[in-house]
Amino acid sequence: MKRIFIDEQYCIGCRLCEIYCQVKHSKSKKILKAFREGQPDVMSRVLVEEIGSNSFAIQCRHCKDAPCVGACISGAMTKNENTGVVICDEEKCVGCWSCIMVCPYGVIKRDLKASKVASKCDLCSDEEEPVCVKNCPNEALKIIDTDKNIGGEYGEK
Amino acid sequence: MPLKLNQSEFVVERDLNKCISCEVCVRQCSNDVHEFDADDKTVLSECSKCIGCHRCESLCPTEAITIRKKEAEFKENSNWQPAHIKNIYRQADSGGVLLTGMGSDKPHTVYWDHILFNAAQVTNPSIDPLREPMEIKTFIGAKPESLEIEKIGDEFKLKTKLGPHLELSTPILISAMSYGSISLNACKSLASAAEAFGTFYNTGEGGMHKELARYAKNTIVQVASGRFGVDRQYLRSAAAVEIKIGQGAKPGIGGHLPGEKVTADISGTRMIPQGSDAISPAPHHDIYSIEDLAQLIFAIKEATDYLKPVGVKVSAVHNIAPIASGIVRAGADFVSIDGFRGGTGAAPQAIRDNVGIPIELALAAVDTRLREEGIRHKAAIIVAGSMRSSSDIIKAIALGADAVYIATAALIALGCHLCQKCYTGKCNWGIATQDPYLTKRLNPSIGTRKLSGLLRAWSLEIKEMLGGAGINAIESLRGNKEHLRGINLSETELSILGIKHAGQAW
Amino acid sequence: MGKNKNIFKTDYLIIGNSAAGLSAAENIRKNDKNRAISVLTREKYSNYSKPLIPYYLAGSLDPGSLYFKKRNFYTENSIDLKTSENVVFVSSSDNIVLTESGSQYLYNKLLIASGGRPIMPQIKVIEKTGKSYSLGEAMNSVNGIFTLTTLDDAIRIRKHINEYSVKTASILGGGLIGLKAAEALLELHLSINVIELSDKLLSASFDKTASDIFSEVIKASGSSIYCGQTIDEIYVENNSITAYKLSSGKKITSNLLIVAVGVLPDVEYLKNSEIKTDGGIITDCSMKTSAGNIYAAGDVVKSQDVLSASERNMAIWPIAVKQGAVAGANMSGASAAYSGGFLMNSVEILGMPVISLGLSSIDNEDSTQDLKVYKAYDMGRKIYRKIVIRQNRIIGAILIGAIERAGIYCGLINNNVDVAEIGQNIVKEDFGLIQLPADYRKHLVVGEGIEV
Amino acid sequence: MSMALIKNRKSDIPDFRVSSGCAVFGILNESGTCFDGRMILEGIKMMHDRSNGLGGGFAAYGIYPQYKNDWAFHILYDDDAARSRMEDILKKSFAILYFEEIPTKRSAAIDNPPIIFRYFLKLKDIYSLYERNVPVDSFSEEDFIVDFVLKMNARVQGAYIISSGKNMGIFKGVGFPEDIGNYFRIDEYKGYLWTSHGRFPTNSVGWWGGAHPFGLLNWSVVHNGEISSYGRNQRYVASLGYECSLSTDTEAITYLFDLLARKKNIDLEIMNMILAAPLWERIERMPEDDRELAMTLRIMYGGALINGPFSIIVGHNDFMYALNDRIKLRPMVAARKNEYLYVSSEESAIIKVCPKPDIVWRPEGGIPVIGRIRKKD
Repeated sequence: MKRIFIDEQYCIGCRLCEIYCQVKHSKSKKILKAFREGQPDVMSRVLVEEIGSNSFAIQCRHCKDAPCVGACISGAMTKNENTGVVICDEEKCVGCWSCIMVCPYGVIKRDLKASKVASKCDLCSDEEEPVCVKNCPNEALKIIDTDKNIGGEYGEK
Repeated sequence: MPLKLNQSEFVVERDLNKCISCEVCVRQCSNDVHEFDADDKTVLSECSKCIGCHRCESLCPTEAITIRKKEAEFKENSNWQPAHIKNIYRQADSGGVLLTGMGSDKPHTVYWDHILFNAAQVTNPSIDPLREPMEIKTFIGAKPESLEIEKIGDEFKLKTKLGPHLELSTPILISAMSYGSISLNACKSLASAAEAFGTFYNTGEGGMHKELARYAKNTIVQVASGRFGVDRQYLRSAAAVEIKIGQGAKPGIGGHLPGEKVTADISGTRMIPQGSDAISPAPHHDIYSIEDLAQLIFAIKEATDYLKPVGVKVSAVHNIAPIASGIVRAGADFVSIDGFRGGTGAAPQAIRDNVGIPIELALAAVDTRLREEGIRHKAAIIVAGSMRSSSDIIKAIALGADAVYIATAALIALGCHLCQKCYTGKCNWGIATQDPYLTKRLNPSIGTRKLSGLLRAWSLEIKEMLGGAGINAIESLRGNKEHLRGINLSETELSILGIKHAGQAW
Repeated sequence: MGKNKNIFKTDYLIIGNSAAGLSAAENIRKNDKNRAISVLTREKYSNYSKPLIPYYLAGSLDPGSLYFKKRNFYTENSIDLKTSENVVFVSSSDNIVLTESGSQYLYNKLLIASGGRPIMPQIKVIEKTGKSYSLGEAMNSVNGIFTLTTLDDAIRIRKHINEYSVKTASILGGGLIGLKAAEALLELHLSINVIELSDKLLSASFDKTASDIFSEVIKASGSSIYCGQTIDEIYVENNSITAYKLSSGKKITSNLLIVAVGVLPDVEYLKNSEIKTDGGIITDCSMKTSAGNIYAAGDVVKSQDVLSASERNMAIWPIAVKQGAVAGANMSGASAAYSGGFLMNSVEILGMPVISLGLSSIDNEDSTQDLKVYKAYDMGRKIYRKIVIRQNRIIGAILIGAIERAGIYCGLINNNVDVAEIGQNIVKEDFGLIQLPADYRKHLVVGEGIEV
Repeated sequence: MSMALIKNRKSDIPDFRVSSGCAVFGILNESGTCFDGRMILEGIKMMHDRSNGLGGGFAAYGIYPQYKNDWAFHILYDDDAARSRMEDILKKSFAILYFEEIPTKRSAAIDNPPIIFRYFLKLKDIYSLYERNVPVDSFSEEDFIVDFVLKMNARVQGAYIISSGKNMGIFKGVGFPEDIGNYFRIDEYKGYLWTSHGRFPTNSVGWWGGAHPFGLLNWSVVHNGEISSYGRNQRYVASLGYECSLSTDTEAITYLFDLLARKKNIDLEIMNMILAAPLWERIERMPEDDRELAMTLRIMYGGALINGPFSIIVGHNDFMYALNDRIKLRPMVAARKNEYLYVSSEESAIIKVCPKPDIVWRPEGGIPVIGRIRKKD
C-alpha cells in the first residue's frame, strides 16, 4: 500500500505542499487561477505545523483501522481494501464532523468553501505521486509502497 | 534615516500578476527581505537586505520573483571600480577587515581555460567508454623505491609491501570543510556521497562529529593549528590524516569561530568548552620549520601504527615547489596543494583576492620539481582550488596531479548559489549555517544523491575524454602533458606548465 | 408463539441492522467466508443510518440516500437480511430466536444489537373532551406528537409539517436527539421551542457557557428555549395536538411536538431470557453476554466508560461500530477485545459546529482531584474551547466554533497521554501535534507505528 | 609523399614525436639454430601494404659469433667529419677491436643513404672512465653503455648509434623493409632471432636513425601502434635517467624494458602486468596473493603502463617477447613450427615463410608470447 511518510527532520516549513494541494484540488488546477486574488477556492488537505525550527507537514495517514471510517454515519468515509486509501465520498458526506471528532491526527477539515463536507487527503489517487510529495523541495514527504518495503525502514510493522 | 552610503546589491523584482501571496519567500529568507503585509494582502520586499542567494526565486511556485544585480551607476572610472568604492563605504562604516566567503571572484587568469585537451584520430583509435573498460581508479599514498619480487617455481611472490594507500574509484576527493563552518547535514551529505561513490571526504579542522563516525573509512581527518577534536581515536578511526598548514583562500591566516557559534554539538566535536572562541592560530605553534613538520608527520604515523597515509596541505604560494619538495622529504605520503582560487567560509577579502598563486602553475611546478629530484613517487599530489568541471580535473591530472579535491563544486551540488555570505551564518541553503531552522533545509539524502550525481557525471566525462584520447587507464594520463596544449599563453606560462602551444604537434 | 410459521437455520444470527449489527456482520465475513449470516430488523427498510434521520427531516437528503453501507453490501457479503422481523423472545438454551411474525431462527452464534428505544416521559395528555391518557398511548393515536428515532418517524413528521403547514415546532428535550431535531427543523425555517428539564442544553456534555452560546444562536433565529422546565400537560383536539403547558404554567400553542428526552437500551424482550441486563445488556470485553454463545453490541449494551470508570449505556455510533467489530471477530473465531470508550458528540446548529468529548460538562477546577480546566473564548467569532484535565490527562473537551483538530484530543484521551508540559496551550486554536510530547508525536508522525 | 619530408641525416632529426602505423614480424629459432635473413625478408615483404616506404629495418641476433662477447655498435654518420668526431670519443672509452663500413647493395629504391659503420668494442675500465660521481657498486657496464649511447646520440653532431648490443645488430633506413633488407644484404647474415619492421608514419617525417627496430644494449624493439600514454611514459623514464631524444614510442618502450627488465629486475613473465596491466576488474577476481602482486605492480609502475594500441616484438639475445595492448587494439598473430616461433602483424607473413605451422594463435591483449633460447650453438 502506498503511504506518505513524513520526515519531520527535513520539513523546512515552506508550505509548498499546502499550496500545491490546493491547486490540485481546485477546479482549474492552475496555480495562478486557483489563487486568484489570494483566495484559493479549496482548502489544503495537508497541514504544516510549525513551532520555531520544528515543522512537519501532515495529511491523512490512511490508518489501517481508520477511526474516521468507523465514526462516519453516512458511509461516505470508506477505506479501499486494495489500495488502503481512505476516501471521503463528498456526494455522501453530510458534514456531521464525526470524522473530525475522532481523527487523532486532526487532518480532516471542514471544507466550507466548496460544499459543507469533510475534506481530506485522497493520496492524489489519479496522480503518479501525491502533489505534496512531488512538490516538497526537501523530500520531507515521501511516498512509499509499504508492500515493497517489507522489513525495510518503511515496511509495514 | 542615517546617512547610508552603501547601496543595495540586488533588486527583488516581484511580478504582482504572478504573486499569489503564498509567503513561501517570506518563510525562506533568513535575511528578512520579504514581509507579508496583512492589510494589503501583498508581499513586500526590502531590496537592501537581499544578498543574492536566490533561495526565494528558486522556491517561488509561480516564478513571480526575479533577483537581479543592481549595478551602482557611479561615474565611469576605470581605476576606481564600483567594488572599490563600495568596499570603502563599508569599511568606513565598520572600521574593520572586509570579510568574504567562497573563492576569489576576481578576473585572474584561469589557466584551465587556456589549456586544451587532445583526442585520438585515425592513427590511434579512440576508445568507447560505453563498450570498453575505462579505468579511473586512483591510489593515494607513497610508493617504495623498488619492489622485491621472489620467484618460487612458477609463482611470483611479492616481498615488498606497499605502504598505506587510499583507493579511490575516481580521482576526485571532497576537500576539507569543517563541521562548524558548514552544517552537520552538509557534512553528512559529503561523507555519505564519498562513501557511496568510493572516495573520501575531509573533516576539515573541526573534528569528527559522532554522527559522522560511521563514515570513518571514507574520511580523511585533518590536524590543523587549532588541533580541534584531535585525539588518538580521531586519528586512528580515519582512512588518512592530513596536516593542514594553509588554505588557498587565506594563506598565512588562521581562523576564528566566534564563541556564540560553538554550540553544544560543536563543542563536543571540537573538544573545546561550549561558548568559547575556536581560534585556529595562523601557524601551528609546534611547527616553526620543516623539521618540526617532519616530527609531527612521524608522530602521527606512530599514533596510527603506520597504517594510514599522512599528508600535508599547503596553499599554493610563490615558493610552492621547494616547499612541496620539503614536505615530501619530511615524510608526507601525499601533498595537498590548494590554489589561490580555493574557497573558504570566511576570509579577509584582501587576502583571498591577492595572496597565493593559481593551482595550475603550482601543480606543474611541483610535479616538475619532484620529478627532477627523483622523489615524485614518494608522495601523491592532490590539488585543490576551484575545480569547476571534469575538464579542469582531467587537465589537472595531465599536468601531474594524482587526484583533485573539490569543495566549492560539492557545495554547489548541494545547492550553494555562491552568494559569498558564508561568514554570516545565515546561509539560506542550509549549508554554511548552524541555525536549526536553516540547517534542516539540506536533507542529506538529497545532498548525497546530488553530490553522487555530480561525481558520477564528472567521472563519466573523465572517462569520455580519456577514451577520446585513446587512453583507458587514468594512470596513463597522469603527467602526460603531451595531451595538453596551451592557448593564448606566453612562452613563460607554457614553459612553467610544461606544455606545447596549440598547433604544435607531438 | 404457536404459529410455527417459518423455521430458519443460520450460523450467525444478528438482531439489529444498524451500526453495531452490520459492523459485526462485516467482521464475521472477514474471518468466515462460508457460513451463513442472517440479520433481523424490525424495520421494513434495508440499512439506513439513524443519525442521518435529522438530515432527511431537514430535507437535505432523500430517503434513498440514507444507506450507510453500499447497496450491494448484503449480497456482496452473503448476508441474509430479514426485514420487519421484530424479535420477541430469545431462548439461549435452545439457540432459538422468536419473532412477532412467528418465525423461529435457529442459530449457532447470536448477536444482539437491537439498539435503543425512545424514553416516554409521564405526561398527561388531555383531550378537549376531558378524556386524558398517557403520552405513551398518545404516541400511537394523536396527530402531531412524535419521537425521532426511526426513518418512519421522520417521514411522518415531514408529512405532518406539510399537511398542517407547521410554522412552529416544539421539541421536548434539549439533549442530543433534541438538538439534532432542532438542527433539522431550523433548516426547514421553522421556529422552534425547546423544552429542557435541566438548566442547560445538552446537559450531559455541555457546561453553562456552551449551553448559553448555543441558546443564543437558536434564539437569534426567532426560536425559544425553556430550560429547567418540562411539559405538564398536552392538549388535544380532534385527535391533534393543539397546545401544551410548561411546568412554569406557560401555555404554548403548537401543532407539532417531538419527544426527545432520550433512549434506553431495547432489552424489553430479553426479560425472560437468561441474558443478564441492568439497564442495558451486560457483556465482557469480548462483547459476550452472560449467556453462552450470545454476544451484544451497540446502543443496547451497557459498557465501560473509561473516563468515569463506570458502566453506562453509551449510545453513540463509533462505539457501536467498534463493539460490533469486536463481537463479530470473537464470534467468528478471531480474538478481539473492547477496552471501553467514552462519550463524544458532534452537532452543528445554524452553522455553528460543536464537538464534545468525554466528561466535558465538568466546569470547575478541583485540586483535590487534580482537576484542571482550560478555557479559551473568542465570543466575537463565537468560539469557545474548553479542555478538562485530570491528573495531567485530558478527560473532557468542548469545542465550539473551532473544532478543526478535535480528533487530536480524542487520540490523547484514547492513548492516555500526559499533557502536563503543554499547559495552557492545549486549549488554543492553533494547538497541534507539534506541541505534543516528542515521543508521542514521533510515534504519530515520523514513522514507526505510523498506522494507528 | 613529398621528398622534402624524407630525411636521411641525423641533422634532420625532427624535434617532435614520431608515431606511426606499421608491420612487425619476428622469427625465433628456440634451439638457437641460425638461419639467414631471407625468411624474415620474405615475411615482411608480404605486409608491404602496412608500410609506406618511409622506414624499414631488421634486428638480427647471433650474427657476430666471432665477437659475441664484445659490444657491437652500428653507427650512422652524416659525413666523415662526424665519423672522426665519434671515433675519437669511442677510443676514449673503448678498445676498438675491429670496424668497417657495413656492406650494402646500392639500388634505385634507396635514395641518398647515410654512411653506416660497425664497430666491435671492448670497454676500458668503466670506473675510471665514468665521469659521474656514482657509487661504484650500483653501477654496471650496461649502465655505462646506456649512458654513453644516450649521451652520444644526444650530443655528437652527425653521428647516431643505432645498435649497441652484443652479437646482434640492427639494420634500418628509409625505404620499404624489403628494399632496406636488400640494401643491407641481410640474406648474407645468419641469426637465430630476427625481427623486422615496416613503417607507415602518418603525422611525421621519417629518417634513417628513426626507422625501427630501435635498439639499446641487447634490446631491440619493433612496434606497431601509437601509444596514448607516451607523455606519461616518457616523463616516467626521463625521471629515471632515460632522456627520449627521438620522441618515438618505440624508443620509450625500449627504455621501459631496459629499466624494468634489466635495472628493476622484473621477471619477463610478469612484465605484462606492468606494461599492459590487467584491468582492475580482473585484478579484483584474482586469488589473494596474485591480486596483491598485480595491484602493487599497477600502483607502483603506473608510469610504465603502455596505453593505446600497440603490438610490440622485443628482441634480446636470450628471448623474443611479443605483447599486445590490453584490449588488443592492434593485430598480432603467433605461430609455432618445430623449434620456430613466429610473431607477426598478419598471419599472411607467417604462412608465406611457414605454410603449415603446427599451431597458429592470436594472443590475447596483455598476454605475452615469450620464446626463449634453449641452447646456443
